[in-house]
Amino acid sequence: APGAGPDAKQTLDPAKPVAITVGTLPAGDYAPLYVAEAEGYFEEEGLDVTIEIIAGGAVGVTQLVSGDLQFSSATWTNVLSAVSQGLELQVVREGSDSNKEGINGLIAADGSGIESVEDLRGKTLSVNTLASATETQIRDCLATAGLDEGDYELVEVPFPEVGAAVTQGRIAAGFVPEPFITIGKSQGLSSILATSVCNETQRNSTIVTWNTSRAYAEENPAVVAAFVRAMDKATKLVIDDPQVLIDILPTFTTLTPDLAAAITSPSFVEDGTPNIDGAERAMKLMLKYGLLEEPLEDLSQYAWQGE
Amino acid sequence: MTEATTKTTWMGVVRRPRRDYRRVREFGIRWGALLALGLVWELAARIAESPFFPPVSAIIERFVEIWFSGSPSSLFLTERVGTDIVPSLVRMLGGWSIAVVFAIVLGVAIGRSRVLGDYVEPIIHFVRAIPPPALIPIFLILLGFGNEMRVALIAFAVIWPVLLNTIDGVRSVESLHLDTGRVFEFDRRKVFFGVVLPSAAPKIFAGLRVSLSVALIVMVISEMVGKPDGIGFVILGAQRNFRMLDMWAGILLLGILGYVLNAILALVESRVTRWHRGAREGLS
Amino acid sequence: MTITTTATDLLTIEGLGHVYEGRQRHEAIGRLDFTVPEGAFISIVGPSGCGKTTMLRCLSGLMKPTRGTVLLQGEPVLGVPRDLALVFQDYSRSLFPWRTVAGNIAFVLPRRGLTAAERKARIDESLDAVGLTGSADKYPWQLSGGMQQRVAIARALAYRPKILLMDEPFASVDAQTRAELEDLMLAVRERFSMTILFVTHDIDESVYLADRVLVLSKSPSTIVATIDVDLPRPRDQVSTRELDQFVQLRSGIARMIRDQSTRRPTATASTDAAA
Amino acid sequence: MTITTTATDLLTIEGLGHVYEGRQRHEAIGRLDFTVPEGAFISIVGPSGCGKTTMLRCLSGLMKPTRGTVLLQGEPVLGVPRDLALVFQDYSRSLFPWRTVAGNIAFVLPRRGLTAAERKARIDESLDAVGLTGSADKYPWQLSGGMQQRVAIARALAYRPKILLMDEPFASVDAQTRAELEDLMLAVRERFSMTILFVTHDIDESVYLADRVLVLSKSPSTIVATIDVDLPRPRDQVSTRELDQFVQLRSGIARMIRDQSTRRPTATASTDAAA
Amino acid sequence: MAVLTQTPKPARARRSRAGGGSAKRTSIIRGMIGLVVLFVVAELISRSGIVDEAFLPPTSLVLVRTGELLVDPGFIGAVLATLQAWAIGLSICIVVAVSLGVVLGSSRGAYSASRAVIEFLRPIPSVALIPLAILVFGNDAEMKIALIVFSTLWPVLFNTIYGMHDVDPIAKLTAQSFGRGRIATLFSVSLPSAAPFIFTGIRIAASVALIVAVSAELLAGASDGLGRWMLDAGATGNRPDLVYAATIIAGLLGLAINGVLVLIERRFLSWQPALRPTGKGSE
Ligand SMILES: Nc1ncnc2c1ncn2[C@@H]1O[C@H](COP(=O)(O)OP(=O)(O)OP(=O)(O)O)[C@@H](O)[C@H]1O
Ligand SMILES: Nc1ncnc2c1ncn2[C@@H]1O[C@H](COP(=O)(O)OP(=O)(O)OP(=O)(O)O)[C@@H](O)[C@H]1O
Ligand SMILES: [Mg+2]
Ligand SMILES: [Mg+2]
Repeated sequence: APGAGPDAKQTLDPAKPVAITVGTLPAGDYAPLYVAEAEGYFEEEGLDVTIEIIAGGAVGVTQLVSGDLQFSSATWTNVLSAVSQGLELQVVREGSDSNKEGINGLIAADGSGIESVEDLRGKTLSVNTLASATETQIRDCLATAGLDEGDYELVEVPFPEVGAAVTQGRIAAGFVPEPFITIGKSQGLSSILATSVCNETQRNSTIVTWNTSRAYAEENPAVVAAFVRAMDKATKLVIDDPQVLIDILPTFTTLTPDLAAAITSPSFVEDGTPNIDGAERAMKLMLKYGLLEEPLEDLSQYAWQGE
Repeated sequence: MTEATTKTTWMGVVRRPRRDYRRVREFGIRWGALLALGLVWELAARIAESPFFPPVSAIIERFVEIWFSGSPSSLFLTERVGTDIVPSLVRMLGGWSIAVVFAIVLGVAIGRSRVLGDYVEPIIHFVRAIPPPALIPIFLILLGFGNEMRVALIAFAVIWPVLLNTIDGVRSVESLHLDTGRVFEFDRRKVFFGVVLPSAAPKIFAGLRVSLSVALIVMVISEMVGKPDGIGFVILGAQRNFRMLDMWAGILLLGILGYVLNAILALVESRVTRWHRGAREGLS
Repeated sequence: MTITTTATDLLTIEGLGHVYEGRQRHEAIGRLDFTVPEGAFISIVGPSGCGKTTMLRCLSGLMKPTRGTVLLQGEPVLGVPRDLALVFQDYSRSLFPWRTVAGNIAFVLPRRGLTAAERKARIDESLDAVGLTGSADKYPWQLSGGMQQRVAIARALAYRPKILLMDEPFASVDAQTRAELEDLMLAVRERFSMTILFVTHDIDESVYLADRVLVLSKSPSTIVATIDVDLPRPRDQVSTRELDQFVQLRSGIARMIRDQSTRRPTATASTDAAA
Repeated sequence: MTITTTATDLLTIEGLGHVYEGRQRHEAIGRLDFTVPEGAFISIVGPSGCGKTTMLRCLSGLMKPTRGTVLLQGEPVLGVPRDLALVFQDYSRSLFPWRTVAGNIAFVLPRRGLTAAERKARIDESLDAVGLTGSADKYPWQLSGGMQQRVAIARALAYRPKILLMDEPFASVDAQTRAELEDLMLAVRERFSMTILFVTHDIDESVYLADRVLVLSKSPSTIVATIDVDLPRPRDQVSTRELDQFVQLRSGIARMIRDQSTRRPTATASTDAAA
Repeated sequence: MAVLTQTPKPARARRSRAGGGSAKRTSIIRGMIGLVVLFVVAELISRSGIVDEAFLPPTSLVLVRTGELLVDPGFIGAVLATLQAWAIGLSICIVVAVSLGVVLGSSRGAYSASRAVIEFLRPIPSVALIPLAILVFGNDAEMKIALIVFSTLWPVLFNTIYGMHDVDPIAKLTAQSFGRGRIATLFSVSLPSAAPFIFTGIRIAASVALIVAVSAELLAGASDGLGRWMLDAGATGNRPDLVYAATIIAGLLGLAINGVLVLIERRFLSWQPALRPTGKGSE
């Protein structure tokens, strides 16, 4: 790659674009990536970006290490899990956080008698993936509401199936993000717990991070810097003009334009500098719920220090 | 053919020792090959040092630690055997047996009746091409997250190889055998159990073998949703947390389970189709 | 016991014809009309490939002929009639390889109405009759060709059918055994009052056994001759075969078959060569 | 052409014995010692199940005998010798159902050294010889038993082997065809100077065809008699069979076989019954 | 005298295979009837109210969506991506599995040497290998193809081995007696005789390959293909109707693939007892 080495200039030549592959998922939280591509921000920075859909944060991390991807989206939880197992990663940017009501939550069927968190005692509820950030989030929220780990049972249900499962009474409530909350409203389902803002920890926690491997970051600081700048610019655009999001959503998801306009938009982070405090909080929850066995030292080493 | 062998047999010495020798050699070759594979892996892993491909020795160590480091009183099994292995096995065998019975009965019916075959074969080929993961939502909706869903999913996926092989086996039953049955007034049951099943047995067993490994595969898929228990969840959870050793231990467990189940099946098979081997090998 | 036309007709075959369809259409049987009196022993001879096996398949109800009808006691044969047994020409394929010799025989015995001892007796008796006493526990593929053929015969005999169709049943056994089996057939026919249709290529045998010999033309087959055999019974391997009448009959039939086999046009008229 | 002891020995069989192992051990062949001179036509007769098929398998190198050696021109037979063909007793199973009659024959022809026209000529010629001219494009399962057997014979003939082993090759064909095939065998033997070993249950046939008849005892088999047949050649279906010598030979052999078949202890001494 | 009773078997009309065309037509019509019945039953279940229509849309609606999808270029592109991986994977599988099966089916030594390894590898589910496959092959076609080959190998391999063991020994002896060596016997007798059975294996493998392709896309979120498309339709749009429509198309693909294979089998393996035009006594 051109401009390699720590002392090299932090900009690339747009005339000789560097090809990179970025892994992500087709959902609202990742819209800035698509915006940056659509608006030509990557091109301006001298990047030729290919977007590749990944199976999930964890697999994306694997692909970073194998060199298949240069950047990919995940969560702090994914990253900390990976580094605890010796995979060298760096978080370059945070994409969205949880500081907004209505972006995700526990939904239950109207008239099923489940109206508050207290009604969940002894019941079964669902998350989409266990051993992930969502599991720690739900457990943390329920603990705040006074439910201990033994008071409920967690099962895995993919988001699209939660509505049917709740309606049929197979589970008392299920965790879903947007657009399923909005869609659920029209199907007689309502949110009984806004998990994004259920306590101070959650209110301040990061949802999406953009990551690369340590090796790549060290060898290509200019590429990372260019990527970060383009993403920041796109994030700012999305925050400033909500219509940009509404317009771009139907292009990379199967959301209809009407639905795209109706849903609660994600809480994008204006300053995406990796937040070490957020990482600390994520680590504490991971330790508490058994996703990590030992605490990790000096989390800042996993954050890209940048320009 | 040497003079020596001539003499030993001539004097009535039984030729047992030679056959035992062959068995021992076969045994040696079989396990030697597996051992060699393991050694190659070990070496390659030690040289490559990839976090994703740990050496076999480490995998085995972890494997023993997770499931077989219990107290002597519990036969060295750990508690996790109860949450990881037992539920998986019960579901798998349940789904498999249901599917097998159903597939054989249906397969014989279709193999024997052109008309029935005409009606249902398109349905079969349509349905069997549907990927089980794509059916998880429907099964979830109709059967919930419990064992029913998982057993049904396993049964659904397992049925096809057995069904197809049964149909094929039944259609290629020696027609003179069927005629013989008709001449001697065999009733349906006798034709089914006495003529069709035995003669289709070798092919049905080929289907059973394939289906057994399909059952293990779908068992894993089915454990990716719903209650977090079973081998599938162990592997999946390990993957999510980058615990490569745990994941490999799980894969090793699947391999061993598959091997053992298959060995049992092979034993049954060699009992049931002894005539077949005799008839096929007796001449050469 | 000689057959007179007044005896009841067990089987009536009218205008029987069969065409094998397929890419290569083949008319196997042209037209056959004949009757089988109850208790008769009828031999059928004819050149190779003339349709004898096809005819037995049609008579037994295993195959539906393309033309004509087969009546059993006046009723059309639709399925395989109860009390009918068939010894297939392709004996090695008609034995079940997954059953022992005894198992193959036991298999065709009715499930009810026989005690275990009776079953065993029947098996032993029939195996003994064909000279295979020691082979009860062997598998068919452990036997020689002739032994397999005898197992197929034993199986049919143990079944004690009323009508027995046999398709070249002695083709693979040695001369001595063959003679013994011929006499066995005559004995069981008397003992169980069977009606027997017997396809053979051995002209001596056809005359020696039968009350009547049907000579078929080559394919598409018709009946060239129906020859009543009036040789005295009981028959004897030596003395019967020495009778002038026997020698005449066999040479007459041999001539008819020779005429059929050589590639000359099929003889038209059905003649009674002897009797 | 008569065989004298000075002729070269093509095959030498010394102390041949075979035991089928398995749960039911069976000693099929006791001990056989004989030689086959080059160009000889040897008939083998013996009771059903005595080990004739087993013997042919051992001679052809398809099966390894448990005892003894088979020498071909002084060399031990290990695999199947080139230029050897075998007509199996189980003809219907030895034909390949996925090939037509012509395809079955073409299969055995050498891949090189024959032009397409020559191949075709060989196929047509051999089918014609067995009287199956019109059936070249049929599949074996579309043929009658006798026709299948003739295909197997045609296949062996088209191969033009130097040594031809035949296991009851005419069991399923009619008398007339049989006579024609017998003469065919004599003719091809002369024309291609083949050495032929011929298993049959028809004693007349064994004498009519052969230079020498081997009579086997019942299983475990030994040679009961080796009978040189000094009948004049060329042989003729009518006149040869009328010769006194022929009648003597056949009744002598028939007696020996009868002695073997009936359940008496095996005759011990090997006697030359005739000649 | 004894009265002979006839089996009270109804006259079973032996279907004339003479007019091959009309017989084929009847069986196609019957097949259509079968499928129609299947859809009617599904429609009844979805309309019965056991499950809310929002989650299990009526079959008729799904069929309409299926029709729409068939002309949607984006969707067709996804299907083609899946089919490409399918075709490549299956071809590799057939070549590898049949040759391996022939070797293992004809050599005792090779068979026993490979048995433990095969029996050990075979039950390892391809889904458990997805992360590793992604690691080694990346997240696109190669990964799918590798998984397809790994999982379709077994049915073809096993059916080949079984088929090889099922060859009539007399047929093999015949070839040997005419001077054919081991190899020639293998190709001219064992292989044709085992062909129908190998073919059954290929038919099983063909649908397993499709299943694995779609599953890999669905579970690994491969970058392109039918499964990816279903994933998106479900996860981001909550469109169960589209998901089920795509599922139906997966089934239809399987049906079409099977149809082609059956035609091939009829053309090349028509000598089998089951396919003979005038099967003796086969009914
Ligand atoms: N399945 C079939 N398809 C087509 N043609 C057939 C079929 N079976 C028999 N044939 C033909 O029908 C004719 C009669 O056959 P069949 O088996 O009845 O003869 P056969 O009299 O029993 O002869 P053989 O004495 O040789 O056994 C033969 O010419 C044969 O080619
Ligand atoms: N595969 C086998 N396993 C065990 N025993 C066998 C096997 N094949 C043949 N035998 C036995 O060996 C003996 C000789 O068989 P073989 O087939 O050689 O007889 P044969 O002389 O050809 O008789 P036939 O005239 O009836 O064909 C028989 O008693 C038979 O039971
Ligand atoms: Mg016949
Ligand atoms: Mg024999």
